[in-house]
Amino acid sequence: MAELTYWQAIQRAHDEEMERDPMVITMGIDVGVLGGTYKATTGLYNKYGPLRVIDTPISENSYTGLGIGASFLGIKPIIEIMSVNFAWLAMDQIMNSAAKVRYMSGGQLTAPVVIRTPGGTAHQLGAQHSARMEKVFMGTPGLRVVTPSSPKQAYGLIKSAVRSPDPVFINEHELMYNIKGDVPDGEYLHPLEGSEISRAGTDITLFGYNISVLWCLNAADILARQHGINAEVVDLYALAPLDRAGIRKSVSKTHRALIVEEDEGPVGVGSEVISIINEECFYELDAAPVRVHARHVPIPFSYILEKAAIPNTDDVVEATLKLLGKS
Amino acid sequence: MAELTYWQAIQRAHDEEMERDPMVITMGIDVGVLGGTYKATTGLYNKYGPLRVIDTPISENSYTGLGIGASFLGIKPIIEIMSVNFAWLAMDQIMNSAAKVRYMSGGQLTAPVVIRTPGGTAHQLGAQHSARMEKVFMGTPGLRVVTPSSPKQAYGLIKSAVRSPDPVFINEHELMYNIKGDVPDGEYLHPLEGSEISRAGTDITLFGYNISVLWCLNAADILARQHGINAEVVDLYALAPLDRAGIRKSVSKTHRALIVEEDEGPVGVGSEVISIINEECFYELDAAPVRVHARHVPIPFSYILEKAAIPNTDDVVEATLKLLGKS
Amino acid sequence: MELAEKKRVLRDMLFARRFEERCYQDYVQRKIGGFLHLYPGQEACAQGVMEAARPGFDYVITGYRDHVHAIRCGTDPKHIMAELYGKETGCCKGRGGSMHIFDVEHHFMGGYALVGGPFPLAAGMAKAIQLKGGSEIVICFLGDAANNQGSFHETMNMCSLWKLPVLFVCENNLYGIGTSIYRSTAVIDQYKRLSSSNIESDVCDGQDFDIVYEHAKKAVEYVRSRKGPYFLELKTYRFRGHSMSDSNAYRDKTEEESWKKRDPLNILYEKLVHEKVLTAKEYAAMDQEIMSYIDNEVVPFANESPEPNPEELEQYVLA
Amino acid sequence: MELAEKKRVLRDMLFARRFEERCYQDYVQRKIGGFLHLYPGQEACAQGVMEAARPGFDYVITGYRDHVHAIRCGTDPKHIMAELYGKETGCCKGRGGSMHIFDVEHHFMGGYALVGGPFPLAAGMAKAIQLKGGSEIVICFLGDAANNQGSFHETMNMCSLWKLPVLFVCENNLYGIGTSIYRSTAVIDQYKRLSSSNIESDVCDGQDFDIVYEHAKKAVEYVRSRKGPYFLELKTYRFRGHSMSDSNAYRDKTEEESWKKRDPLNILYEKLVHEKVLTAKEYAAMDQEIMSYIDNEVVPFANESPEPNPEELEQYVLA
Ligand SMILES: Cc1ncc(C[n+]2csc(CCOP(=O)(O)OP(=O)(O)O)c2C)c(N)n1
Ligand SMILES: Cc1ncc(C[n+]2csc(CCOP(=O)(O)OP(=O)(O)O)c2C)c(N)n1
Ligand SMILES: [Mg+2]
Ligand SMILES: [Mg+2]
Repeated sequence: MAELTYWQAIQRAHDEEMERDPMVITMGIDVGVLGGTYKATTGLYNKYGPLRVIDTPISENSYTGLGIGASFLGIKPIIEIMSVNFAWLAMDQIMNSAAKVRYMSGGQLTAPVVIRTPGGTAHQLGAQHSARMEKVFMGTPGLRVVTPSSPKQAYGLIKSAVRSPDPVFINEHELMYNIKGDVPDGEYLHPLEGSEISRAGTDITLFGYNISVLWCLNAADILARQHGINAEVVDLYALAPLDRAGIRKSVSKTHRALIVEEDEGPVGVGSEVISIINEECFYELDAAPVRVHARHVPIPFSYILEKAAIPNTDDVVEATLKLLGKS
Repeated sequence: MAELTYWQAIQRAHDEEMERDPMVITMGIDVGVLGGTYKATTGLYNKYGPLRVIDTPISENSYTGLGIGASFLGIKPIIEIMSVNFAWLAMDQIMNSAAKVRYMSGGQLTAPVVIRTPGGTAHQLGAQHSARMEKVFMGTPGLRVVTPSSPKQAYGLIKSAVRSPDPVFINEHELMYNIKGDVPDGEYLHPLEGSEISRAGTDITLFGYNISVLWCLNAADILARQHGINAEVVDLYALAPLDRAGIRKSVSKTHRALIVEEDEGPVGVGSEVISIINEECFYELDAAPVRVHARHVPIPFSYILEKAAIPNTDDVVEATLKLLGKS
Repeated sequence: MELAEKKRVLRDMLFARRFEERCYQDYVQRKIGGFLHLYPGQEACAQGVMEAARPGFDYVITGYRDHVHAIRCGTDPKHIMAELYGKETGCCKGRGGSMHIFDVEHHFMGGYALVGGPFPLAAGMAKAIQLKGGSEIVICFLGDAANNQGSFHETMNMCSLWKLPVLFVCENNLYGIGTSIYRSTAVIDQYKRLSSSNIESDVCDGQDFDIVYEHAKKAVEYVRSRKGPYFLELKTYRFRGHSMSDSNAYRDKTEEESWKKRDPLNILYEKLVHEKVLTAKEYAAMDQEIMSYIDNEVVPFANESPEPNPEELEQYVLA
Repeated sequence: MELAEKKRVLRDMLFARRFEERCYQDYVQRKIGGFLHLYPGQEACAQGVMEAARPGFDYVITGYRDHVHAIRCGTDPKHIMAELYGKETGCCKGRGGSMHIFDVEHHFMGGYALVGGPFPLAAGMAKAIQLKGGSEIVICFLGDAANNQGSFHETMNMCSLWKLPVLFVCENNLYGIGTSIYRSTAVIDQYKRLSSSNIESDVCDGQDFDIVYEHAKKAVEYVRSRKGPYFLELKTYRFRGHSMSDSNAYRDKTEEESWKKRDPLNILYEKLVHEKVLTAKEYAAMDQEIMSYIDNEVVPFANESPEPNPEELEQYVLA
């Protein structure tokens, strides 16, 4: 085990996969000479050269499409989109080409691209650089969506994504690139489906993914220490497909569910998990499931307003207490 | 009252609004000389000329952005996107400009554009022309989303949208342009928020929007005639914001809810309505709410497969019977 | 090209014409659903370019008007017709349809329905060839109006920058659905727009097979020898409406008539007759043979093939 | 332009320089958060163009490097600084931030953070002017790398087609973040790319105010007289990193040094000294005055202004 930051784990996954397979390439704006805005592709340009580590022009739709086209012929591109907000420009190629080509060709072609991008609200980046888009990707058939909450997951999910025959969208987070965690020394492939019990508990299940797993874990600590509540935390690192069985299993045990997402509420991860709970184990519920999510606003620049817009650990604690009738 | 088709109602709304206010313009691919792919802008080009009825190049992102920019200075553009599938190309301007400019300018600017487009599965148009995207638009703060289920609504919603200071996304349906219905002779503005009880009932609420309202109404007839079940049908013509009060009121009466959407299930209208029900009136429920939705596939070309992918009246009847424990 | 060989070329073009006409009829008779975009009038474009290229070896990608391009790559017309009928034996197992013909075995990499979508996909395949080595080229056929999409500009820049082996063939038929190029596009000669990305480009008549072939040979040779990407504009015209639902009312009848005088089949036919390698009678026999092949082989294959099984609806979404 | 007037111009440019340097300091001291993109090195661009235009009357739109463009339109620097501090008195009430300065009263229509986003918005405002009548023009300032975005191509085509009154000013500083134009763009001279949309274009040195001003006058006059859109490329250089988080390691030090010798402030300063309208002492006094204005008025205003009220978080989402 080595302790790595999230970005180092991502960098190592790139490096190992590029080393292993000459068909793996990395592309995106400033991934080469600059080594990536968040350092995640540091050193690759010098090691693998400009043919395999490609600094692209600012042309999100077409460079993503170019990666997709290359994948038709056996190349495995890891495409970085500098911020998920810029993915709105690349949606035609992601949604209309990558997600559909396998189906509409009757299985003849696939687009095994990996698209990774930070999606989340960081430090005062303003309305056009703070959106979260995971819900948009997870609603579309033909894509896999995963979102790592730790360096280990980041490492293992990218490696699995590179080897997957399907297009995989990886949602990272700008605020997480510097968090640290243990990553296995040997090669480790993280499954692209399923969920993980990050903390076992009995009184309530807190569902999180990506950064909200950290809030849930912090909240579970506080709940245990200050309120004697034993919360289970389930990490939904796979958003598409969602782990229906895992959701059912945990809620059947705790009978209460809280879903925590950084994104705004409407048609989000929370709403989907609540629907799955309703479908899978409605009669096991001891209380209405609750979602904790951002306020329904474009993200404001002001520090104070930004904080007010995005949920945090305290919100999770408070909502849990309320759900349990303890507040 | 005059009986009009859906497209005629849309055309009349354009015509009246353009007549009333010289700042109203219509733009999109083939809306002018050709009169619109679905005839919805017939006659406008001859009446208002090329400066106000603009045939655009195939440049969805930029012509949408051009409409948004024009709206900054008091123009009221009605922007047609020929098929919602092409909206993936225009998302940068819709999501990053139109939806956010008011907030990030601190209220100085608004983008009062109307974007109308057919979104739905028609007759064998294949994977790249059959997607539904309403869930993508309704998840974003700063946009209003409405979706008419009748000529009257189409007429009244477009007129209200033109006069709204907010950007409004109008989701139409290719299969509905030729349905007929009464439209008031006088001017009629349909509210952009709320919901409508299309059929009052007591045993269960069937929530629909756009084309699925028709399936719900047909299903309610069958349920009444063949099974003695008195279903209420609620038309969620406003998808953003959703009518929480209307949803609560109906479910508090019927205690059972079925949500019917043409789109695939994950993070969809159904999941959001179920979450709202859980939040608003969980303890009023006599059974787990159920969603009826498309299968999770890109839409296939084959007639038989396409039919199998999309829900219909029979599916609604069957799901209702199952929910009520009668099957 | 040998004169005898040109007889085969004319036969191919006639086959393309007859195949499309049959699609038209079967659509009217509701055997084919969805959108249907036909190729009559433009046959010399695909033919001329593919004669200069290596069908089945070079990769081809295009838009929704794609049947003939697939046939030119070697796709069995039976599998296309079965696809149009939505049958399990269709080249895409009935999942694709007219706008989405794919035949990866013959390196026909698909028809795409989003205007401008194939540009970057073509560049990507060229990038793959560049990385893997090999002497294939990618050929991307698209219309004139597609060049107004941002992906045109973005892709051309990348292709030029990275010297990708791709040949863009612009079939300029003067219209994008109902909008004349004069009303949608600030520069009518599309080949001139390449100065903004510094890509070699050329233009020629798209109705005369010989001319297309000569220009395409130069273009293919340029790309094959890895000098970089190339853009070839072919001036052509579609004889029918944009798709089946199109009344064509936006086009001037005299314009239509003048183009119909330049039917690519006639142009080649008359040359061959003039060169005395073909007689009217031979041509009629050729036509007869083609029609009976379509009637007796192609359509019955499609007709009698099984429908897809709805239980297999969810196949092919993910691998 | 009168020589006396040029003293005011130099003062404006110096103010822009000092304002940006103060932002830099306050960012380092964590009084300003988020992304911060500064303008030093490029001052003659905004200045030269806006002197030729009618600030506060003509509409201006740009990207994220927007403080100085707003100031040139007439925005009170206090309101910009307050915005950077995230205060309720900021021009966007603290909701916008550095990348999103808006001052609609002065026709500064915003800074946008998506590269390429302003192109179509500018065209749209020009379309509105065309419809409403009036003699305003729209000026869209963007960088060189933005021209690789598809919206550049799409918008230029529409502007050309409809003769929209918009002036595109490309501040070509040779980099898009860490990527040199030579590695991202197939055509280095951006003004040459306009042949693909048939738009009038021009290029000049962006460091010399006089030169920018002369070229801009021609450009503004062209657009104002409704001859159509215009594209003006200014060759310039940013003296700092792309944004505060940028180490600038990708740039050659000799390249940087040679550009710093062409500091737009020095170039104008030396001309004025040479023409004897300005002395070194006067200039120092001017600088002193500016600095104390910033220290005593601008920053305290921002500092002492109230924070936004979190209870008003949901204002301004919908009307
Ligand atoms: C992104 C997108 N926008 C619009 C359309 C609708 N559409 C289909 S074909 C077409 C015209 C394309 O014209 P051109 O590129 O000249 O090709 P042609 O049909 O003439 O061969 C349009 C507008 C589409 N399919 N995709
Ligand atoms: C759509 C989009 N892609 C990428 C970025 C990240 N980004 C911000 S500025 C920039 C470089 C822009 O360079 P240029 O247009 O030359 O302007 P300059 O910063 O040099 O003034 C990039 C890539 C972005 N903001 N938006
Ligand atoms: Mg055309
Ligand atoms: Mg630059």
